[in-house]
Amino acid sequence: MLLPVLRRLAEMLFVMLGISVVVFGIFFATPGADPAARIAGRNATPQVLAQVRHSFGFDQPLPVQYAKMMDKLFIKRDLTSFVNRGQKVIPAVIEAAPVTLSLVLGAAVIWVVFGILVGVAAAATRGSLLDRGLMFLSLVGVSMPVFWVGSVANLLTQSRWHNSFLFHWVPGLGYTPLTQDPWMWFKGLVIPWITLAILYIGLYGRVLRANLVEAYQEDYIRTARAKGLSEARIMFRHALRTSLITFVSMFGLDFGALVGGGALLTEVVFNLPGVGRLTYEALQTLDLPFIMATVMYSSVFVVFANAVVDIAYAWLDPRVRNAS
Amino acid sequence: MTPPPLLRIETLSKNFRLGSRFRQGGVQILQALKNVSLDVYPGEVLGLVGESGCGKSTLGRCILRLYEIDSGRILFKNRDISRVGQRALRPLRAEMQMVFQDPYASLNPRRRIGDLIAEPLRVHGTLNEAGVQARLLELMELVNLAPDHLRRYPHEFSGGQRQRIGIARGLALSPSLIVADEPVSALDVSVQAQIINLFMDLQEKFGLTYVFIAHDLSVVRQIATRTAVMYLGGIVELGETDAVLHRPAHPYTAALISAVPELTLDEAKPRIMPQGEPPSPINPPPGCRFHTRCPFAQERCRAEIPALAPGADGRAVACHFPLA
Amino acid sequence: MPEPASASGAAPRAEGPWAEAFRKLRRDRTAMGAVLVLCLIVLACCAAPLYARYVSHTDPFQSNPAGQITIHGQSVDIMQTDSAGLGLGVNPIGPTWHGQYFLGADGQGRDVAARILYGGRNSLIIAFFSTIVTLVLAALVGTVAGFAGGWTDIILARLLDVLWAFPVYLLAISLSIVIISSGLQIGPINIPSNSLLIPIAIIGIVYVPYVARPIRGQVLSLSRSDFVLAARCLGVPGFRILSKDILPNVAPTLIVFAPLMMALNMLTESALSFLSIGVQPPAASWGTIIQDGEGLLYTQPMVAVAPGLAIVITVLALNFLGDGVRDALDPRAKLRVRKD
Amino acid sequence: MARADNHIGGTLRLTAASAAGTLDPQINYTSQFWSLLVLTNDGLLTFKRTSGPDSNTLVPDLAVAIPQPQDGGKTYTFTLRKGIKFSNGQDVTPDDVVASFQRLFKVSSPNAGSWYNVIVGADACLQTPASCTLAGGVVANDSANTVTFHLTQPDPEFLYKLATPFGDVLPPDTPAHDLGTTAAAATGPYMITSYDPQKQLVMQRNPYFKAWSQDAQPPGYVDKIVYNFGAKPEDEVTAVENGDADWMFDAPPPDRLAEMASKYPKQIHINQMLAIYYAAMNVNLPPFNNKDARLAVNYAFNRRAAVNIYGGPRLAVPSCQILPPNFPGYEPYCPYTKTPGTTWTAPDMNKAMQYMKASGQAGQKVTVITDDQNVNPALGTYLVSVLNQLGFKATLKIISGDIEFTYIQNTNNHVQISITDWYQDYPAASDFINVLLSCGSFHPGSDASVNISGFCDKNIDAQIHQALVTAVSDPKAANKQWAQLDREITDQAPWVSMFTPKQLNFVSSRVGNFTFSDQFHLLFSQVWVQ
Repeated sequence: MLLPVLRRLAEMLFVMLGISVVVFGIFFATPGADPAARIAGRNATPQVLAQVRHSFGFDQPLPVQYAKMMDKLFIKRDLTSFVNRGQKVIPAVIEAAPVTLSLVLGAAVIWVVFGILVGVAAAATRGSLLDRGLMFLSLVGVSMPVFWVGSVANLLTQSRWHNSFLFHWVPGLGYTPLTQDPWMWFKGLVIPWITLAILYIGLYGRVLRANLVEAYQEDYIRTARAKGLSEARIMFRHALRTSLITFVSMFGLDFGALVGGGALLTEVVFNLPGVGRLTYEALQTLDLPFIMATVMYSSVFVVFANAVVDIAYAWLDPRVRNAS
Repeated sequence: MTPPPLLRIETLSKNFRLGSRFRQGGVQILQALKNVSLDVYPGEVLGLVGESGCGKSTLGRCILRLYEIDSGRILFKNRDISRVGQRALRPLRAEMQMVFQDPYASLNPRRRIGDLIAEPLRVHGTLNEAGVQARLLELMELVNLAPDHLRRYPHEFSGGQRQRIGIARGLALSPSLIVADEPVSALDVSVQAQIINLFMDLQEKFGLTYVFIAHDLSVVRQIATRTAVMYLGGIVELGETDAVLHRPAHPYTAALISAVPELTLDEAKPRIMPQGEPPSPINPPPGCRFHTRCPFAQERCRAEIPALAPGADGRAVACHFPLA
Repeated sequence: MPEPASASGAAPRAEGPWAEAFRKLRRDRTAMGAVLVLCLIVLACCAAPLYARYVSHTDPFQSNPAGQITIHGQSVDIMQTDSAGLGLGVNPIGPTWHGQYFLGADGQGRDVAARILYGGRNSLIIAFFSTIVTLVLAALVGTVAGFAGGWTDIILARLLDVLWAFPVYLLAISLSIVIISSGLQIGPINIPSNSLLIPIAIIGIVYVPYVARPIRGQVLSLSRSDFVLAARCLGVPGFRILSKDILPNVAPTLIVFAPLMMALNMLTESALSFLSIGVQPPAASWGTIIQDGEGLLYTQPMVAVAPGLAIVITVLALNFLGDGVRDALDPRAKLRVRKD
Repeated sequence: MARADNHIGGTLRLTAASAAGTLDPQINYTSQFWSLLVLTNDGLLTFKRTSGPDSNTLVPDLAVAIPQPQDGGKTYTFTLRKGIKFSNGQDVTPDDVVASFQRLFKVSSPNAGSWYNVIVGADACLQTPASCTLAGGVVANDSANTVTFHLTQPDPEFLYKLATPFGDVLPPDTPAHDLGTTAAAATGPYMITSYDPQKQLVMQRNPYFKAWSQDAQPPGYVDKIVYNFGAKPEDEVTAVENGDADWMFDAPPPDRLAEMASKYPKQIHINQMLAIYYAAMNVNLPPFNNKDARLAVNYAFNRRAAVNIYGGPRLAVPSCQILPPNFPGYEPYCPYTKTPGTTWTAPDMNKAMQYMKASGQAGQKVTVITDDQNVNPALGTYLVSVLNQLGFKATLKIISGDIEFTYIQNTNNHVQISITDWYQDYPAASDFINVLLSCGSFHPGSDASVNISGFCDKNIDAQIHQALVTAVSDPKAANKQWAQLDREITDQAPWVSMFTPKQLNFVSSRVGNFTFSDQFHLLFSQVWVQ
């Protein structure tokens, strides 16, 4: 059991090394990204600039700077921002994580529930008008840019219909921590949850339907039907159970990517101070320490989610389990 | 006096590496062939039989250098070809060819039949396009296929027809040696006979030499002049087909024969059933590899590996206590 | 005695797998509907100059924040100063439902309807060519890795892993910010920062792992297949095996990917442009028009809503076409392009 | 003015999209945080804390009085007030002043080399900041409770430079590195008690503060100031409308202005800014090394369009020149309009096309650089369209706001034309003309070359030096010279001046006693919330 864990760790380290080198390289390839000039201020003389460059170590060779940054990020854990000097990077990421987690967890609940509903309803009535309607809507959901859905949702809930009975409860954009006011937390996140979930409801509904329809063609379902089991029982006890395997592995990967910062656009549109927005802002201000930290964080999540999915897959799928 | 062998195999060994250093269980060595020696004489049909997994297909592929061998030598027309590079091997391809077991898998589904059969002619490039077309028609006639089939795709043919296509392709370069790797095992019994007849006709017409691999003794009986029986990566018995089938010297050969009703009907022979499952080639038993399943096994069999020793009527048997 | 060609008995003329797939696709009414919609959109976008010249009579790239137009014989400011309150803020004219400023003006006083047609061109061009880039690169990397094996495979596969663990938008955004601020200098070729090649290359590259990984797997199993073994046995050189036996079998997968990738690329392009790091002004794409409209959401929501609808319709049609192509070519393929 | 005691107390809630970096008063160079730092820290002098033109007058702060220049303007002696304490309980002493100016160099203050290099000993400090003593430059006399500054040459603006937060006096034990997110010990009525740049900054009353001058550092009304970061401007507007915040830092999005103006006209305050929005043309690179090409752009540029983009005529005033209205040395001048004179009326396309033809630059490729903040991309888009109308092949390049300002300065980036702005540091014409357009502020190949046009005219440079010298003794005469320089440089057209902006302050309904200083903007200490 130890070896696969070690292997995963090695893989994670490799991926993180690769990404950090890429990010570091990209950053120093950008003209004007020189942090010394920004730190020195808008009217600094070249002399002052040179001093700032020296005191921050920007005049050292890049590999040395890279090593120092990694040392500060992972070992000393006191890396600070280039833009808001003195601001520690790690606490900021740790503070942003619950926001992203709140957003993604809530959206995940919605998309799992509705994804299953859509998939099951469509598969159970396959070929019918309901099936076609649901599949069409799912594809529409998959085809909408999430930031646009968010903008339109803001237009409706914040402006056009804000004073109507429908949306008067929607608070202004932003995030209220769960610990501070659970009800506000909930109210503020409902619209972002739905916005983020729409795409995945469509995606999961379609995949689940396809799997269910395929499962219906398997021998064991035919046998079950021949035994006279009810349609509902066949659906829930047999077909759904096997179809959920794909569903679970998809879920793991998507969840990992979203928690890792993939919900960036939703966070930007709804002004949620999560990891995605933190990354986006860091990228906009070219704040290398922040970019480094958030990107490292997100790659950990993606690799971690992959590992969990692999293990869950082996555990859920008897074929894989028996083979080993 | 015997003519010089067309093909001589000397103490050939082949291992497969399974798994990876980085995965659970680490690397495992599968000994597919161990110290196999064999001569094939011009114009003969050498049957190669054994259970699946005994290494007969591996041997066939090693002969054609589709697999790299670990030790030993392969001499074709007295020339050592066991270490020749792929490029230098190309002229030799014209002289030795293979017919594959699965006529479905061995034909690229996206290419027309004419294209598939002409491939070796074009690659070896001795004929111009008109010559290629003429040769194609000739080959189609040889394997009893209509010329208009050349424009069709593999999926439009039955299994038997596809095997004829495979044979035509193997014959295209007029080789002197053909390794037929279970060419009929995937076919219906009625079709099997037709294909075997085709093989025999072709041999008669062109004086071909076959190494004919089968897991079924009844097939070997129809076509092979000599038969080699393989068990767990080694040859256990080798001799004239009639002698091997009627007076098996190795308990394993006897066991194989017992499993075929039509061979046991004519003469009352002791029915020998091997005990248990074949052992894993990853972890072969010491001593005589058959001892774990042999009803006659004694202490010596567990300790000492029997050599393939020449016996009566030009036969060789690898057994401490041969039956005949 | 020749066997009767039983399987071929039904079809009098030999039909290859491509022809068969094409026939199936043509019978798929949804897919054909999607093709029709796409054709209409492409035609409309191609006709953008005609619309600008003969219908809207404006140059959609010329800012006009101090201009006027004539409606019902009256001269109206394109940018209208608020006359009711303190006279703060200047709002672009809303939809006139006339030829001119049919969907209203944007913050620069430009005709939104004409810009959507022009923007569609860029959105379509970027989505299309970045798909080509992805498929070509993925096919290259995937086949080389899968076919060559050994160290080449290990290095390429690890590289794909690294890219894969990088959330797509993060990678795309970091590349865009850098390249757009500097332009791209590759040897003697200098690509300016407003070139469409930049979003094309970025979007094309970030999705390579998602296509290259399955392609590599497919090539790996193909190169172990009997028919490749047979070809090697016949002495066919490696390159010829690759081009004649492996690539034609990978091609259907690539083609199935194509419309789905194009849909995805269109969404990615719009997202990058929305974040102002895709198509650079004054050029337009549907994403940049949404971004322009974001600042006018409260007063002129049409500026953001209309291009969004255009994206939804186009992407929807591409997805329907993608489904149709998959059913026709490779019904058992379980393709899923990741989105996040 | 008597203090309105019944308005004392409460919490003032401010909101902004983002924080403005370090709390170190000797490093931070943003107007956003200067408004806070003037409440916490004091220098020897400051600008009068009041509304209107009076807010540009110097008043003594930690010093008892504004000293008369001695030694031909090379020596200033300040006497310190007694009894002022830091928020850590220590007394403010002459030695603290010396230590603070040493620290200015030790922490590489942005303007150490450009503003304070006139102090004797500054050169050595700039060479090796760690061992900075300013020996002979800043001299403390504890018994007399005075500090004397010795300058290498007269500097008419030296006193202004002491009145900005860079000149704040800090305790001598303040670490000699950027304080970052921790605040220095305060002398003012408030002190910063917590700061998280992603979230919030909190200011509370300084327990050691005792009012010493209503003009320099009046005591505050509110008990607490909470500054929240991270909301988008749209949300800031909503928050102020709903009374969830009292003031927003960012400019309201243009599509909300009409709504704000019609529903909450009483909560809107519009204040003139001493600033200019302009497009800097690089006079050393084609096509704008050609004066005719620069003139063509100036005649063609429709300032009303730019004003409309910025938010309409109530929020910006068209401009053709360098200095903003109501600034020392300002005399209205506009040659680039239909009827040249003092004010801009309409673009003159005919003249523009004539100059364009004369320049022979039609068809030249031009890249307009702008940052991604507020209206700047829209202004850039408009400028591109004007250039294209003239016959250039113009494109726009939008660069992150954090790097644009340094990017356009560095000649290595070959920027042809860029959109930027300049807000005054102190009320002296040289802060525009000398800082932005003299040879001394042009450093090829450096990110720190604030003369973005690269404009260096020997004759004009000589006049600038003349004006600087005159200013030491006769500010009035100097302002005449600056006005003349303003016209001469405008005629050379290194810039396309667009407009001077006004600031729209949107406050909640409960905010009273709105006091807006030209120097430090809304004076939070003077605001009533109850």
